[in-house]
Amino acid sequence: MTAHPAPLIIVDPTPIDLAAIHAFLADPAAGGEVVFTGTVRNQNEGRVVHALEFEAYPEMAVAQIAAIAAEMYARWPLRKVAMVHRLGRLPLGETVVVVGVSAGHRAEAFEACRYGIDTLKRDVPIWKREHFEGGEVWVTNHP
Amino acid sequence: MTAHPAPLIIVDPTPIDLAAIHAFLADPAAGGEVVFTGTVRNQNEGRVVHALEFEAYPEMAVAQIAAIAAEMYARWPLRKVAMVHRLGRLPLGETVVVVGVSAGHRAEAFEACRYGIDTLKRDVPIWKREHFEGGEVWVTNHP
Amino acid sequence: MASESTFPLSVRLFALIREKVGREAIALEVPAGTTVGALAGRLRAAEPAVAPYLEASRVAVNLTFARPDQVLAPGDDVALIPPVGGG
Amino acid sequence: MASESTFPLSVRLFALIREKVGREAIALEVPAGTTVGALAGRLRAAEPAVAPYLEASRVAVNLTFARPDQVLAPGDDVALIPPVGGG
Repeated sequence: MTAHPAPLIIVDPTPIDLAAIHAFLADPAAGGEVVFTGTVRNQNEGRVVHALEFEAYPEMAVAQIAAIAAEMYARWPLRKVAMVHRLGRLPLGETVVVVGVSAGHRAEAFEACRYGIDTLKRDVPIWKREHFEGGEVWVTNHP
Repeated sequence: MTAHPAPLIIVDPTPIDLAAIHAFLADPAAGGEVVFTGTVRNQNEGRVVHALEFEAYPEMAVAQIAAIAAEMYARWPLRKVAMVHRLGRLPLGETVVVVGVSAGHRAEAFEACRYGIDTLKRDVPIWKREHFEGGEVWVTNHP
Repeated sequence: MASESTFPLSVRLFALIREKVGREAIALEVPAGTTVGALAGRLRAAEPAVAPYLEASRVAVNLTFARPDQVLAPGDDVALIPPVGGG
Repeated sequence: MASESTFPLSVRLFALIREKVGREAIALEVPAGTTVGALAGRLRAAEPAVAPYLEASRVAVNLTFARPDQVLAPGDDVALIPPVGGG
């Protein structure tokens, strides 16, 4: 078994520190780093959004993210992987999720980062309640 | 003609400020942001690298980057585009280049960011001198 | 069979399901040998309000998505996972 | 033709080429109607040290890569762009 650097995984209500994530991803052998950041948008499917509220099954969310990170390490020659999801009620513009990957070359960093966020959105037990103009609704990701 | 937010373009020797780039990319209608960061790696094609030195044809580099950003806006529904390249002699780990894109949805952000860095590496007049263990050499990107 | 042994199993609820059912978990008493696939029927019987959400949900056992043929054991950490919305 | 008009054209050099040739630009005097494609021959004649680098290089005119059939004009900002290494 190859030893990989432990991924950075956080699922909690503290604000996401992007600078700390970039610092974590830095690696002498990494030439490229791709970071996806998801934020609270002002509209969704025609609704005017005021805030999003995220709830998790936290132990399983961390376990699932760890499994996704392990798959990423297995499929691509990566240096570091960071996957962070914030919980609680977040206003417009706030950072919800960050998936960051560093690698020797950029092709792998792009592919792995994309895989990471796509898989997180499908398989990690986190739910989103949208507070919009006129109501609230649980919103699910499209498969 | 649709008006797009002016891209952030910098080609100069000042250190790259990632936080400022993330702040620039933030947009109320953007749900996703992809940022590629290229750094000075400790090795290249078997050589132990100590530093990289970047030289540009600065006016043309800025003009070419502006043309690439315009193509990105034309091909994908993007919110903001940032393309920054540092010049001068840079030690290991230093940030060389950042291409950042925000968009309503992540698929476009990933594709446009990848296109931006790939095209920058092919068509922007910036040259790299590698200072390695035992010598110096001009290094070109593989097509 | 002469005697059927059973064990208690608590199934955690989250998000929309927790809200609609009005509680954090459903307590079941299930026969030894019960599979993940058989849980839906037991949940529906124990708590009819959960019925509309079973088809779209996945079952997690011990923090992993479980296959329908997985046999449940005493002490398993079981949860009903409605469609997710993270990211 | 009775008289052939010419104009001065400076071709900027960068990186490896600037280093090998030992200067920042090559000054040419070219006939009206000279195309980008015809520049290589004129550069080689004016400065033999540039010859090995012409084939791999592109020509930029007024900050854009130029096609070989583009006709050069007085005042054009012309540069020889060796293979790039940015990013």
